[in-house]
Amino acid sequence: MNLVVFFVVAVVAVASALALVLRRNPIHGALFLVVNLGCVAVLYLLLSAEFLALAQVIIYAGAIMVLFVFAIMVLIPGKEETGPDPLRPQRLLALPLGAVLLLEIALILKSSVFQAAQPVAPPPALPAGAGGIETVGRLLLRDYLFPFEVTSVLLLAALVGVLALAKRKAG
Amino acid sequence: MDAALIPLLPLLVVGGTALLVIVLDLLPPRDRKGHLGVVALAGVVMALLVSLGLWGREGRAFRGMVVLDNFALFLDVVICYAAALVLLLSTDYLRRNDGERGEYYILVLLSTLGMVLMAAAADLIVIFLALELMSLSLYVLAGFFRGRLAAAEASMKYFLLGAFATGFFIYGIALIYGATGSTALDRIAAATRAGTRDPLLLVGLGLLLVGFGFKISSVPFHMWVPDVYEGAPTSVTAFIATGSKAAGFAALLRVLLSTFKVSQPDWTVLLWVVAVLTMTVGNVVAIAQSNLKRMLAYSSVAHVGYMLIGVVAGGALGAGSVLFYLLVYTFTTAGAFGVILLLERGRREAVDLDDYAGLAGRHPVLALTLALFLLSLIGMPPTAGFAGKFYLFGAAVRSGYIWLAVIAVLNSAVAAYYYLRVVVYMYMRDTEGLPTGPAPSFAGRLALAIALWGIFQLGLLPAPVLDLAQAAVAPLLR
Amino acid sequence: MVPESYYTALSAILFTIGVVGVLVRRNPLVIFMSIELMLNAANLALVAFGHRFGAADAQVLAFFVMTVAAAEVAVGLAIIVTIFRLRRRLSVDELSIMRW
Amino acid sequence: MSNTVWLIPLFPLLGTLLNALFGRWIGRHAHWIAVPALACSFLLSGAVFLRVWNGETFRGDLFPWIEAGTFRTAVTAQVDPLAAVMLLVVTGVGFLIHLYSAGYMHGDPGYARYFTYLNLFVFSMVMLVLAGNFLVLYVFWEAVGLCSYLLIGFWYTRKSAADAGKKAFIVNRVGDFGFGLGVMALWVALGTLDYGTVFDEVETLSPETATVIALLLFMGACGKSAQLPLHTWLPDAMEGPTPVSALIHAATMVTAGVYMVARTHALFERSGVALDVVAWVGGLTALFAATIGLAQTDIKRVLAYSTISQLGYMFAGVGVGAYAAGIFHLVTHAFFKALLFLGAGSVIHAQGGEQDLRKMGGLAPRMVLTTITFLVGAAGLAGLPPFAGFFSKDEILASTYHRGRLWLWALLLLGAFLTAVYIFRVVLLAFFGGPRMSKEVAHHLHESPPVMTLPLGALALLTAVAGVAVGMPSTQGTAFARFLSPVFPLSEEVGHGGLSAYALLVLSVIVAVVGLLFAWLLYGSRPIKVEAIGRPRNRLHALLLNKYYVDELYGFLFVRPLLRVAGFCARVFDLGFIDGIVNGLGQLVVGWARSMRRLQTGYVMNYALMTLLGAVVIVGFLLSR
Repeated sequence: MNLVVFFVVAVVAVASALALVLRRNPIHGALFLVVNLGCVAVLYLLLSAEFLALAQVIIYAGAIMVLFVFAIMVLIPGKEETGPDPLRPQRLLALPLGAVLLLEIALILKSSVFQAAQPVAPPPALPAGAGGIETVGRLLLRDYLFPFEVTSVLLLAALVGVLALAKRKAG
Repeated sequence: MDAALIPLLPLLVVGGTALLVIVLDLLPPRDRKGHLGVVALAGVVMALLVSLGLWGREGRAFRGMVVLDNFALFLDVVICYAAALVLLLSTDYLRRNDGERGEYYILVLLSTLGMVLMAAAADLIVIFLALELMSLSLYVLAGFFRGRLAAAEASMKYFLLGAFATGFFIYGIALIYGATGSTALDRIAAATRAGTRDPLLLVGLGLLLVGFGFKISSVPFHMWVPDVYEGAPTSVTAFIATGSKAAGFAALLRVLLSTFKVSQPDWTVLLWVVAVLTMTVGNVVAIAQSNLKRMLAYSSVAHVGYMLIGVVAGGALGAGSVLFYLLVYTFTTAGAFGVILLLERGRREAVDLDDYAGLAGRHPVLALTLALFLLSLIGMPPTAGFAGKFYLFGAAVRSGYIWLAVIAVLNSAVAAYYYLRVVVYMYMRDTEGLPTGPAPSFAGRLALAIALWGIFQLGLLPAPVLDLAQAAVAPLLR
Repeated sequence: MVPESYYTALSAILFTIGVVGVLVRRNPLVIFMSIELMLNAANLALVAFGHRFGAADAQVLAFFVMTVAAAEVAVGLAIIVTIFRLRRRLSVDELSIMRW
Repeated sequence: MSNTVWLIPLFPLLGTLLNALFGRWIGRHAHWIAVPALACSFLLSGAVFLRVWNGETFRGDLFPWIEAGTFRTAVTAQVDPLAAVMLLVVTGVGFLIHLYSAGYMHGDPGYARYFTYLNLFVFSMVMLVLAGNFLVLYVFWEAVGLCSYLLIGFWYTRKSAADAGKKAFIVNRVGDFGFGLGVMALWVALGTLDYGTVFDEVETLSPETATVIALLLFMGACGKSAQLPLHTWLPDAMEGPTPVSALIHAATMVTAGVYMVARTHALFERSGVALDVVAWVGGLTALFAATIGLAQTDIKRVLAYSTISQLGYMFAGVGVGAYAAGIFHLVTHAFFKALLFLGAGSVIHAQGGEQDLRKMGGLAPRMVLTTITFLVGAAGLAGLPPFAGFFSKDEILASTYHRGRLWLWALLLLGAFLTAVYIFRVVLLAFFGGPRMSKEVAHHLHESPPVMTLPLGALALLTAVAGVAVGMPSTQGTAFARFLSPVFPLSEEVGHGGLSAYALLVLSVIVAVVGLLFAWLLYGSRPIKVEAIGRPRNRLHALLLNKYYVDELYGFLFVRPLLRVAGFCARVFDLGFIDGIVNGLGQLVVGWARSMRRLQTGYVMNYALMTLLGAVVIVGFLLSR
């Protein structure tokens, strides 16, 4: 059952990712990204990471993508990437290079993860409620308190940065 | 004060100052923000003094995610020097360019916080967050002069490429986590010592190197450097060139030397090649530049190549000379950019080689100052650049990397050409058109004086500082 | 039960698509979205590995990455808007006044 | 003694700082700082010399400089007889030339800048001589080079001057690259750079290692001392002010290579091969440069080639192991070549900047002092007794002969002949015969002011007496060699004396005199024929006619081919070939820079592509391990 769900979701995720890259219209791209992020959220659920799935939907779909769509609407309504592309031959170089990268990662995973994980029959299952908000929250505020604090500073920096760039001139 | 917080002291000072400046920014006066610069400077100097005062103490906090050791403290000093020089240079520069806003100081402090944190982080996720904190602030600072297309372009390029490199970096963290089940550096180290050579781990390291390579701007991840250095406000350029590089090297050294010590044979070969490429590309392309900021950008790439030699050489001498060189490089580069930043021709910043023609005739002291910084970049004694290069190349020779040292010496020989060209312009050309002159700035001159003191102090009496640098890397090599 | 290796394989594919997207597109917004795809793929890999170890740490790490992504988006979009204010066109290929 | 020694470089350094920082206000009074500074240094050097004479030596650290692990290097000064002699020469000749400059450069807009550089040079040169280890030597080796470029390009508004500075810089880079590698190799091999330790432990080096190190060091010497094939920069360096040519490009800096080889002779001896290379490079350069000197028309260029040639003699001397002879020639050369340059400067000054021999002539009656002193210098260079050059050159020739290097000896002897020819050619063309300059220039001809003629006189005196005073050969070697014997032990050959030594002495004189006569035949006889003797009846005239015939014959058989060879060497080999290589290298790098620069397209996509490429390569590499 899970396997079927995984494959369906995986195919959708890859397809939406490809669509994001291939579609010319950025609005469509943004929507495909939302689809992709949703798929990944489902996968998180499959991996019993409920909290993360939720966060994925709220942060990504809810906040980030809205910003994206907003920016796209403001900046370039409708069309984009028309006209001749002087760099097209170079762009095409990206494909083989990307393929090589994929091949390399696949090779590592094959030699490492696939080898190591497969024979050891059932992986140690997460304890009950491991993906729940309680476990994660405890980790977040106890073991990972320091990075958590750092993220707050990070968000502060982002805030100040955006203000610096977007604020109208004082006076 | 709670003893557990002592390892965080430098961080707290910088972070606290940042918060203070945020609050002060909201208070009047609204149109003049110079006092914020003074506050920020005081904070950075305080952090510098605190770091010096903590020298020799060791500690960890937050489950070992942050460490206090001499390594972190040495780099704190380097970073705080960089930040202090940049702040001194900034105040009048911002006012001249009509860009004086409180956010500038806040962002400089926040990115300094990120840098200091990178030096002290002992967990990949903390390194990642610190790196992002530093980078995000710098992306914005690079485009701080909103009215200038070049600044906006610099900011955009820096941001897109930085985020791209971050993607690789985080994937590397994921792979390393997959191999070891942890992001804590000591746990990873334990895993590398215990286990067989896991390709997952090695490749994870490779992807981390992409991220670090971007920050320290080694070939082939250096492409953004010239464009960003040219387009960004010069004070920010100086900060990117010194502070962020020091922070990048800090994390790189900690990860490579202490965590991935076992894989040393693997990454040494890699860095050997990268070092050669980096210094050669930097020096060769710098020859063809006529914009001084761009030339210094390529030169900074070349200097990263020199520093990588020390990483390759390894050991207390190799790593210690990298730290020593970082300090030297900070004084020298901040000084060189500082002179550029002070000079203007007409109402425009003097960045073209032609602007420097005949400078020695009218402003002998300033010209001599720039010439000294350039001589230090060349590695002419008795400036600090010589001592720094001597240690680096000497460490390479010591460790048996004779060819690396030979290539480096050859590179330095080539490099002398483009640095001296500026000197020739200043001393052996006559001005045509509008004269170039310095803008009045006491703080700027103070910064240059400090930088000059630095290159002579380190050039004439390098040994004590090298001893400190070697003591600083000792915790990593245990 | 789905083996973790499947997830990691999927994450590798998504990561690569993201990388290629950065290289083949000209619109900074789309490039940026491709970078989000890369981060997302990294997160997937993290969570999958975490599942293998039976630890929830990875989820926390992924959460941090998300936060960083959010902060990046805010700053990135602000930068893009700044450029757009100066010049009413938006293609990274036209952003090459500084070169050589 | 320690305090005194450090004061010697301190004074010129102070002079530099004062003139550099306050040059704008000091302006045309710069010499009131620079000249006394040198005078103080000179007096102190004299004091130090006397103490060394009494058998004292000194070695001390100023401060510990660079330390790395077990490696420690301090800024060390070492004063032994060799250093004492060099100090005296550098500060003495330096002082005279500073004095002369005050007159020569009078009114130049860059007056203060000039003295800044000149003082800086003397400081660096003194430190180079005092250096007690290879690192300090290297540092000041570079520093004197830097001063040299600055001074060559002093009149930067002249494009040729700027180009010459650049050329000197590039050519010297090649040599210094080798030198730097040599110092590094030495460090790798012995783990120390201290003179004393290195020379003590030199026996532990294998001869092959010693050869590599010595040859690398010699590469630097070739660059600095303008030996084949790195000599091309020196003639161009004549674009600098003439006193600079005298001080840096004749008397002191260019001899640094000779000094270095002599100083590190233990290393070269350990190698053996390297010493032979030094000797042959020196011998070939001596002859080669002398032939070119014959064909030049610019008075300073003749002197420049002459310097290259004389440096060749010094290298030949040290190359055969006659270190004291080589250094002695260095000293006498410093006197007479500085004298010749300053004399030439006086001539150029008088003629308002004209350097072309073809536009001179007949200056003798108008510039008596200059003429006399120039003649003394020429005699010194040509090796006519009793002038200093005679003793030192003969010392080198005799050493080569006694050590069985007959071919080398023959080369040098031929060179000595040519030396006499070209220098008297200059004398005859410039000072005698009919004036060929324009009326206006002729009208303004004047003897130089005392501030310029005084140094001329002093140097002429030195040239005249130095040889007799310390260079008389005896069974115990010359007095000079005995003084240096703590550094260079007296070798047995010198003690032999014997018949052959006197024969050689006489032979040297004959060669020089024949050269002189030959020059006179070529360049002195014709005007005399025209003006002094009108009718072809008397015997003198017949003789002259006869000589004229010989001249033609020689001209046809020997001189013209020689001139053609010389011209060919100058054009093709000298300018074309070697410059071609140097320029070619430069262009290669610059061309490479231009094309690499194109990679930096400004497109984000390209940059990202490079990043990806890097990632793919790194991952691939690590995967393959």
